[in-house]
Amino acid sequence: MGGYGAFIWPAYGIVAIVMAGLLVAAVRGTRARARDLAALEATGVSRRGNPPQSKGSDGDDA
Amino acid sequence: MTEFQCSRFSGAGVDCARGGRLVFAALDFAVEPGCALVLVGPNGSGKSSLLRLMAGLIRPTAGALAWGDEEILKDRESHAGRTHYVGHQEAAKPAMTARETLGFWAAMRGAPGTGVERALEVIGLGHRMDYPGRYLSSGQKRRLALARLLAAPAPLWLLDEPSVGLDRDGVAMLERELAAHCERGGVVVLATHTEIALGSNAVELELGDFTPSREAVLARMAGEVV
Amino acid sequence: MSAFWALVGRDLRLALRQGADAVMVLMFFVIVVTLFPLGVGPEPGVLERISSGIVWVAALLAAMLSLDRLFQADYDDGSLDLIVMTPAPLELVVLAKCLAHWLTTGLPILIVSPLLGVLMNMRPDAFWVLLAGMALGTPVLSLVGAVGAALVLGSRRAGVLVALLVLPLTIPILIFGVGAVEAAVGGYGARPHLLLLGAVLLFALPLCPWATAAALRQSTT
Amino acid sequence: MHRFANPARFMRIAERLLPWVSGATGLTLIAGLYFGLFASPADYQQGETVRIMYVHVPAAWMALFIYTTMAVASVSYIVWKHPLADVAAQAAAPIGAGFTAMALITGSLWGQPMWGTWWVWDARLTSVLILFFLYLGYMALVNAFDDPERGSRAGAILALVGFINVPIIKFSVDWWNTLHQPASVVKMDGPAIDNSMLIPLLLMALGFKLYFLVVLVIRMRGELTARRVRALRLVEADV
Repeated sequence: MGGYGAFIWPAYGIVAIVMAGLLVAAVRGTRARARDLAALEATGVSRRGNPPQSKGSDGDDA
Repeated sequence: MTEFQCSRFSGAGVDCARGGRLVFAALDFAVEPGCALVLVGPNGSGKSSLLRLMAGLIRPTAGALAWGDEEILKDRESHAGRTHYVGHQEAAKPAMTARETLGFWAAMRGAPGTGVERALEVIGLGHRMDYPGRYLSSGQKRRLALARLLAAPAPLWLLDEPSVGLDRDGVAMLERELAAHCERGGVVVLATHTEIALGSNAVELELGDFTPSREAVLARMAGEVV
Repeated sequence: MSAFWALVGRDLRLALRQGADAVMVLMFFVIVVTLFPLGVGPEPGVLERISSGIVWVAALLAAMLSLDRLFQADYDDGSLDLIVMTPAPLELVVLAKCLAHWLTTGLPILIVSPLLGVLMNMRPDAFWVLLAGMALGTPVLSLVGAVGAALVLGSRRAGVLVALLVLPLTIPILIFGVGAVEAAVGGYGARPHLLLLGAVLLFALPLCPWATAAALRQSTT
Repeated sequence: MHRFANPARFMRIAERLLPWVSGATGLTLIAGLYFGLFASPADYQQGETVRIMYVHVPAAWMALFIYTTMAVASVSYIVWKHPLADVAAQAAAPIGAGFTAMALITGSLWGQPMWGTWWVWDARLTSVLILFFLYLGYMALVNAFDDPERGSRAGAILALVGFINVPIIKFSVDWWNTLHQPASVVKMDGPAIDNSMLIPLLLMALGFKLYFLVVLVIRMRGELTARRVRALRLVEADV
C-alpha cells in the first residue's frame, strides 16, 4: 500500500466496524422488540382467536 | 348584551388518543344554540381531552367536530374567535394585576378594554382590581379566569370544572352567568364533578360510555401497522 | 393587530417588572467576553485579531441562555393554550413574542457590544460595522431561537437541548457577522457581508414564525 | 392515499425483498472493495491514499442523502400524516449519523498524510461536521419526550427546518473557507476522476445505499414492534 497502509487500513476498518455495528444493533434491537411482543401476546393480551403473530410475517390488511 | 347568532356545535365519530392511549372512541355529540352540554364520567374518561379537542388544541385521531357544517380545524382563527376555553390552569402572571391580566386577554381577542372593569365587578373581584396576581387566592384566581368569559363576548364557552375553588356565592354567580349566556343564544360545554344548576336545556353526556373496550383498542391497533 | 401589540406590551412589562432576566443575560455576555483576555493573554495584537469572533460567539451564547424564557413560562401556567387560541394568525403572535424577546435580549446585547469591543481592543472604526452586523444578526437569533424554544416545550432538559438545536442554525450569522468586522478592519468594505446578513434575516422572517407556530400547535396536544 | 400508503402492506413487501437486497448489498460491497483496493491505479499525486476516497466520498454522499430522505419523510408526516413517515425518519437518523461519523473519520485519516494534521477546516469537512450536529440534535430532540408521538412531531419539524438551512450553512461555510483559504490545500478528490477510479467509487456508493435500505427496514420493523408493545402495555395497564 505504498507506505500509507497505516491510514488506508484503519479507514476501511472503521467503516467496516461502524457499518457492522449499525447492522448488529438494528437486528438485535428488532429481535428484542419481537421477543417483548411475543411475551405480551403469550399473556393473552392480543385479540382472542388470533394466534400470536410471528415476526410481522402475517400482518393483516388495514 | 349582544345576541349571539349561533349554529349547532357537533362532533361525529370522534376518537381521541393522548400519550398513545385511546381515551375515548366513536364519540358523537351535538349542542343546539342556547343549550348546555355537561360532561360527566369517571376520572381519566377524557373530559378534559374532549374540551381541549373542542377548543381545537388537540387534533382528533378520527372523526371531526363542526360548528354548523364547517369543520373547526379547517379555519382555526375563526373558531378561536368564537370560543372561550377555561382550563384548570389560571393563565395569570404573578407580576400582573387582575385588571392588566384581563385587559391583556381581552386585547388578545381584539375586544375593547371597556368590558374589563364591568367583568371584574360582576365576577366579584371589583375590590381586587389592582392587586398583583401573586396576592390573589386560588379562588380569586379562578374568578379571574372566569372573568375572561365576560370581558370579551364569544358564543362558545368551554369550561373545565369551573366551580373548583369557588365559594357558594361564586357558584351562584357562575350559574347566573351561564344561564344568561344560554339565554343570549350562546353554547356552554362544561365538565364538572360538583352540581351546577343549568336550567332546563342542559344535556348530560356520560363519557364513560365511550371508553373503548379492550377488544376495540386491540381491533384498532390491528388495523395499524403490524 | 391589536393582539400583536398587546402581546409585545405584556412581555415587555413582565420583563421590566422581573428585570433580573434581561440584566442576567447582559452580565453573562460581558463575563464571557472578559474571560478571553484572561485566558488568551492581554497582548493587544492577539486580542484585536480575535475580538469580533469572541464578541459574536458570546452574543450567540447569551441569546441561547434566555430562549427557554420565551414560551416556558406561558406553557407552565396555561397561558400558551390561550395564546394558541387567539383569533389572530399564530405566526403573527409568534412574531410578537420574537420582537419582545429581541427587545429584552438582542437590543441590550447590541448596545453593549461596542463596549466589549473596547475591552477586546477592537479598532474603534469597526464599531459601526459591529453594530450594523448585530442589528441584522440578533433578530435572527430570536427568530431561530423561537423555533428551538417551541420545539423543546415539555421535554426533559429543555435548556441544554434548545442550545444544541439552535446553535448549528446560527452559524451563517456568526460567519457573516465576524466577516463584516474583519472586512471593515482589513480596509475592504463590509457591504457584502452586511447584505448577506440582511438576506439571512429576510429569509428567517417568514420561515421561523411558520415553523414556531407549527411547533406550538403540536405542543399543546 | 397511494398503494404504498398502507403501512402493513408496505412492510410486508419490504420484508419479502429484504434477503434479496441484503445479497445485492454484499455483492456490491465486495466488488467495490476489490476494485477499490486492488484493481485500480494509485493517484499520481496522492499515491495510494486516494483509496480512502472510495469510502470517504460515498459516506459523505450518504450523510446528505439520508438527511434528505429524513426531510422528505418529515414533510409527508406533517402534511399528509403518512403513518410510516415518522417511523422511517427516526429509523434513518442513527444510520445517517453513522455515515457522517465515518465520513469525518475517514476524511481526517485521508487528510493526515496530505497535510500532516488530523483535522483541516476544509469547507466540505466542516459542513459535514455541522451536519453531524444536526443529526445529533434531531436524535436528542426525538428522545427527549415521554410521549413518542410528541417526539415524532417535534423531530419532523426540526428535520424540515434543519434541511432548509443546510444550503445556507453550506454556502456560508464555503464562503468562510474562501476567506481563510490556507495556501496549499489540495482539493480532496483531485482534478478529474479517471474512469478506473470511478468504478469503485460508484460501486461503493451503490453498496452503501443498498446497505442503508436493509438497515432502515430492519430498524423500522423494530420501531413498529416497539410501538405495538407500548400500546399493548397501555391496554394491559388499563384493564
